[in-house]
Amino acid sequence: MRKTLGKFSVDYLQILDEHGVVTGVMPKITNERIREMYEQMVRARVFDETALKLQREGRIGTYASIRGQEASNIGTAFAMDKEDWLFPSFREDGTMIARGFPMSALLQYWGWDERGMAVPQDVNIFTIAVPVSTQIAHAVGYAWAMKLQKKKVASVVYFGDGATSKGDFHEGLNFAGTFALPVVFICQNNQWSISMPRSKQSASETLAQKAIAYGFEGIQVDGNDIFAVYTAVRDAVKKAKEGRGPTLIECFTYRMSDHTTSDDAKKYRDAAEVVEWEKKDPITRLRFYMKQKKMWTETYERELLERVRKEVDEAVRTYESTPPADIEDIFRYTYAEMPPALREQLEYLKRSVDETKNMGGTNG
Amino acid sequence: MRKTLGKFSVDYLQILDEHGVVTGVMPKITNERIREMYEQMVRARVFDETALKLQREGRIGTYASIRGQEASNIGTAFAMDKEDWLFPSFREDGTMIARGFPMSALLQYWGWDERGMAVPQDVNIFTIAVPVSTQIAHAVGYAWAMKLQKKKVASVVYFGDGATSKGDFHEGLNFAGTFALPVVFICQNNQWSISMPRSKQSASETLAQKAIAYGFEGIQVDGNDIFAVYTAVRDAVKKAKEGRGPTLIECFTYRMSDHTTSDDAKKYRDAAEVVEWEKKDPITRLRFYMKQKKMWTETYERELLERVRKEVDEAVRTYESTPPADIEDIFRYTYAEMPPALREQLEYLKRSVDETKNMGGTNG
Amino acid sequence: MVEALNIALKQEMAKDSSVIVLGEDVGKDGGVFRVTDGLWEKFGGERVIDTPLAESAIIGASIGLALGGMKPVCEAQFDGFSLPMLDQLISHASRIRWRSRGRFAAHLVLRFPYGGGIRALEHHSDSPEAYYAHTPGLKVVIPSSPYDAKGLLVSAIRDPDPVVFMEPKRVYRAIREDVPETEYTVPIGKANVVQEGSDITLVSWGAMVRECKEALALTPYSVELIDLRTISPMDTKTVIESVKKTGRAVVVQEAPRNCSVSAEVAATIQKEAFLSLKAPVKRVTGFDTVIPFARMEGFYIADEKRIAKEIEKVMKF
Amino acid sequence: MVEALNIALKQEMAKDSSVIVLGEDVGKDGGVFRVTDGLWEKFGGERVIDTPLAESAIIGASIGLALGGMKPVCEAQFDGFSLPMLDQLISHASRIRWRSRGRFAAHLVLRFPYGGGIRALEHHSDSPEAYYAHTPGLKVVIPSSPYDAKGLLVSAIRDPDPVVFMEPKRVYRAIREDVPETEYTVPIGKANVVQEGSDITLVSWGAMVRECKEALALTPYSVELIDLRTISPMDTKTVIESVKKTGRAVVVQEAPRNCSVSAEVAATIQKEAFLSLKAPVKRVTGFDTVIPFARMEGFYIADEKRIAKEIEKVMKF
Ligand SMILES: Cc1ncc(C[n+]2csc(CCOP(=O)(O)OP(=O)(O)O)c2C)c(N)n1
Ligand SMILES: Cc1ncc(C[n+]2csc(CCOP(=O)(O)OP(=O)(O)O)c2C)c(N)n1
Ligand SMILES: [Mg+2]
Ligand SMILES: [Mg+2]
Repeated sequence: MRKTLGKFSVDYLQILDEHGVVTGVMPKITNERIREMYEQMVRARVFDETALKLQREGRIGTYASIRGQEASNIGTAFAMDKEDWLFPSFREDGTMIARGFPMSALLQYWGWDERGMAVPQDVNIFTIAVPVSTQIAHAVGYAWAMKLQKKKVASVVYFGDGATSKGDFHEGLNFAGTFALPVVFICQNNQWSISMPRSKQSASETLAQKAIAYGFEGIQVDGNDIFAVYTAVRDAVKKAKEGRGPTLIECFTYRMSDHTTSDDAKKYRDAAEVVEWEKKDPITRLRFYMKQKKMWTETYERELLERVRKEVDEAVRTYESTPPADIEDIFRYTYAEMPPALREQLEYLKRSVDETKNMGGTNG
Repeated sequence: MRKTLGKFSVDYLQILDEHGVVTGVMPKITNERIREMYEQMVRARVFDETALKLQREGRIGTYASIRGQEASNIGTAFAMDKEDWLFPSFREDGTMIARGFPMSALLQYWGWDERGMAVPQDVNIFTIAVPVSTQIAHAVGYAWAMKLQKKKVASVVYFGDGATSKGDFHEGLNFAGTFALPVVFICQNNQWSISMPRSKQSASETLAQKAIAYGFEGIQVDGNDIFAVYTAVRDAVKKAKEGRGPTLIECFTYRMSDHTTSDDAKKYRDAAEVVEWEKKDPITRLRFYMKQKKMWTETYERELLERVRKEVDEAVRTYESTPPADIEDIFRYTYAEMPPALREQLEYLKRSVDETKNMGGTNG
Repeated sequence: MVEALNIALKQEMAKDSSVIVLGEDVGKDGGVFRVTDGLWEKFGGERVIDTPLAESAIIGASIGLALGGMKPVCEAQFDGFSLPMLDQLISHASRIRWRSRGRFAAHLVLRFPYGGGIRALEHHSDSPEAYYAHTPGLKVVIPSSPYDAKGLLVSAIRDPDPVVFMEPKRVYRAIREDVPETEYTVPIGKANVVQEGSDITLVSWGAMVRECKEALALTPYSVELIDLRTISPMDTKTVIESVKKTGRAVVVQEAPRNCSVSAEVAATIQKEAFLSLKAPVKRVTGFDTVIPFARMEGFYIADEKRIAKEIEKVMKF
Repeated sequence: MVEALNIALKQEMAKDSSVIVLGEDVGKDGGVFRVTDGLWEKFGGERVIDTPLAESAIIGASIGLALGGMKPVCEAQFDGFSLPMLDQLISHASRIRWRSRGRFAAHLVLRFPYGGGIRALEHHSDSPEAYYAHTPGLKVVIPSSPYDAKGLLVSAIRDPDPVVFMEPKRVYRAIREDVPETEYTVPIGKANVVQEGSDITLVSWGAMVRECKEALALTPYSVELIDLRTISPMDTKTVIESVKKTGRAVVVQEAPRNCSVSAEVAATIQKEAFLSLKAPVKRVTGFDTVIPFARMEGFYIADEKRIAKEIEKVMKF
């Protein structure tokens, strides 16, 4: 006897196509809100361009550009409620900024200064996670805490296409499914994991279908369409808070830049591919839409750009005028209270800096 | 626009139902071969009963019983070719024995003596893996080596239902899918992971469907039906060797005993459940079938049991008459060649045993 | 010791509703060593949680749980199965306070049974404390007696830093002593002078403290026995002061030797008590091999005789 | 050093068709530091394999590949991302020979760039050698120069035991020296006396050897500088003999101090050269904190001045 035990499927959602034409059901949002979305996307782009420039000038360190992923970045930020928590990877500067993370602090973080990750108290964002996929379990645990405390709060966690190959992805999603936790898993499938194309990352046809392994829904959305991203995340956040468990959302998007400023994508990626994706730009697309709806004019754009550039410049100034940390800062947060052994090491270092000050060389 | 991107399904296979009635397509095997299967299942059961008895008598240590899982254990052994490699977890004593692993060595392994895991040269079995799921990557790597060397050899790797929750499962299956490796993944879903019922291990309706996440086929089989197990594994081994990639086979079976001899299942498991599964016993079932086909008589059974018991008793004698290892054995296999530091430690230990010999106490 | 730990968990859970227990088989089953026995019945499945079999997610989720205001006490079933947790422990639990400049913290406990001597299977007898002790930001605590186990576990649960709490399974049931019903704590970061002495300092922790105590009866010398209790950050002061007094030291551990805790103790002593030392600090340790199965294990783990003999050798140096 | 490593890989791959390279971005991209540059073009995608992003499977599969007769040289992209490999390394790679009584072995190399000093992101500047060195059955090799890098990597690839080969990324391109085109090996398990001296022994490895060399110019004393080259199993003989001659020792490392390699060196020296020691062995190490970002990193990693100063203090003890 051979019989079918179960049938599964995975869907795709697009609302705004690359020409700015509405192909699906628009979410219920005001024009005001759409303009805010547009503004945040533009802010993200300007921040990104500035960061790239600062990096080239040696004013910040290695930086991971979000260019091309603004819809996936910003759509989510708008779909979350104030009380929800964001667990970013390292390619969500846009989301973080839209959720209130200071741009100057982000620059500080990318600018070799850990004090940039001192997330402000009123900002519900966890520290950027550099080890791929490791943040997933944190989001799951946070959601679990909320569920145990009967608070209506969702965790939203970001990761890339490469991240889906790691054990942490699997264990985290399985926990979330098993305990029906209020988590939204957002995979920014930007088609590349450094030099690895999506097709070589996994033989699964979509990443969204990986949710089938955990008994909850997965969906692929046009990740360059902010309305699709917004709708899918909004639904998932709602579902999460209503106790109906987690969702995996694959945002099908594209990494327009190199992996980071340390990378050179020309080594492994066909330039033609980038040109193709350029046409699907998430900002251009929304602009098309807004133009049709008479929500966009050249003046609006100019004023917006001017305002945003000022803000970003201001953030750069704040970052660059931050006084250096003191030596104690290296030791201060290792434990809640500094243990004697560590205090001795601190004292030693202070002494050592002193003793060697006049010897010439690189330190101090 | 919302559209369906992909559709998936997962099948179930049964050939011999619990009453010994053929409900599906019998594999093409001779009666001779069926009798061998039966014999190996009986041998596995006798070995298991003996091991449990030895453990109770303090003659071996903690032991993981395979009772109830004989069809899953033995079906696979018959579906593999001589050149294929088995990567066991710790609940495949039956498979190992059927593939030529000496019973006395197995007893030695469970009997606190690592020399039992010195797999004989002509036996294609890797060491028992105690850390759950870790053997999966080894099987994947071995299959990969075979593929690179263009050898027609498959890896067959065993693990439990609990094992599917671990990151190693995910990473291993994803590698196998991505590189289309000749591996057969056998999940013995015996419904329990120590005290965790299958339903709490994952929200996925079946374990077989987890293969969808890796882009290859998963199938659930009646794990107490040796013909279903044999058929599925045979097909998968063939497919693997023909370069058509991996398969995940979920053997739906049951752990009739405690998790190990250190466990007491009464603490968490309903006795009624065990009684229900007793009716589905894999050996009884095959016996029903053979009786119908006039392949089984009481005399046959008696002679078989007698022969197998003798063999097992002989294995116990071999095990128990093995002379103890020497001290050097602790150090010998840490590196291919013993480094000076380790040699010093060995010399120290020898000296120390000598020096303390006459002090009374526990050692030496 | 199992009972003492069980009581500590019960008392802290009763007192603080944010304390939860999670791990494999910690619920109905009460843990494979019964340390969490009865908790599920008392506090229910929301606070005593059986998880899927995934150690990395257990610790990773515990980090998230801690962020969300819970105080997770999570369990690895055995020493060997704490290893899949290393990445989350090193990359995150230990660093989150540091990385977030104090904004976030991993207020959690990871507890697990460790060490040999119970005739166990492979990967069930390891002593991995050095991996944890080498990781800045973690606290590593190992009790040697039921009394300490209870008091230290309570301290660990209340400690705002991530604590790796390793339980010497060999003495889980072997050492019996009356433990006060009432609430008390044993402080983290303080070593315990088990017995004062003037000839030689004997430093150990965990199950080996028992062998050290037994060795005292086999040696004619006046031994000062120190139980570290907290492996990291270590109370070097107590150790150094003792060696300054005695001028001699032996460090005893079960773990392999290379880059181990005993190396840290010896390195610290020779540095800080150099002028007092009358003999080199001697380390009595496991060997740099896998710990063997039960039939040979007795050769691997130092017994009281080996310890007594080494004391004698150091005294006669 | 990048080039020297690249040549070593090329030569060994050309010589032995069972040698393969696998890891994240090691193929077309040539590795994020270009250590595997050109290999993919030369040996093809079957021998230079880009894997999915999964470190544990990279090492786990390498174990299987080794069983199947290949000699995998696998890469972790950075120090911090070698941590997900710890479980497979400790539980399996290091033990398979032992567990199978010599029947199976993990003939493989795990190489990765490690350490600070390149102004990198978080988790990209760690020095985790102690975790590996504490694990019996692993060999841990760290070159300090291009010449050594080539010769040691060749030895590592040929070594039948699992070798963790850590590459000090700070000197990947900073140290330039001519490396013979011809094939040669530098033996594993032997320390290198970089400079002979009579006043004091300076022990180090990896990138810190450069700082040690620079310190020589800042100190008036006759320093014997030893580069360990192999961290485990360690060549203690060379170190001990040196200290027996000089009577003084300083150990320099970048990693955090607690239970580190420098602890092992110090503990061994005080034990084996006790009567020769005129001063305690001094450890100059990273601190027991996370290594800070670039702006503060210079305080964390000892520079030549700090080393010279410590030499002076030990001399004046
Ligand atoms: C565990 C781990 N391994 C390796 C790396 C190095 N690394 C950084 S990003 C990256 C690729 C990530 O790809 P993906 O998940 O698709 O995210 P993307 O960078 O495309 O946003 C790699 C390999 C890392 N950060 N963490
Ligand atoms: C990594 C790891 N964690 C925990 C354990 C302890 N343990 C041994 S078997 C087991 C349950 C395994 O369940 P399953 O995979 O279903 O296999 P079964 O025992 O049912 O055959 C556990 C938790 C282990 N061996 N390895
Ligand atoms: Mg990507
Ligand atoms: Mg099971």
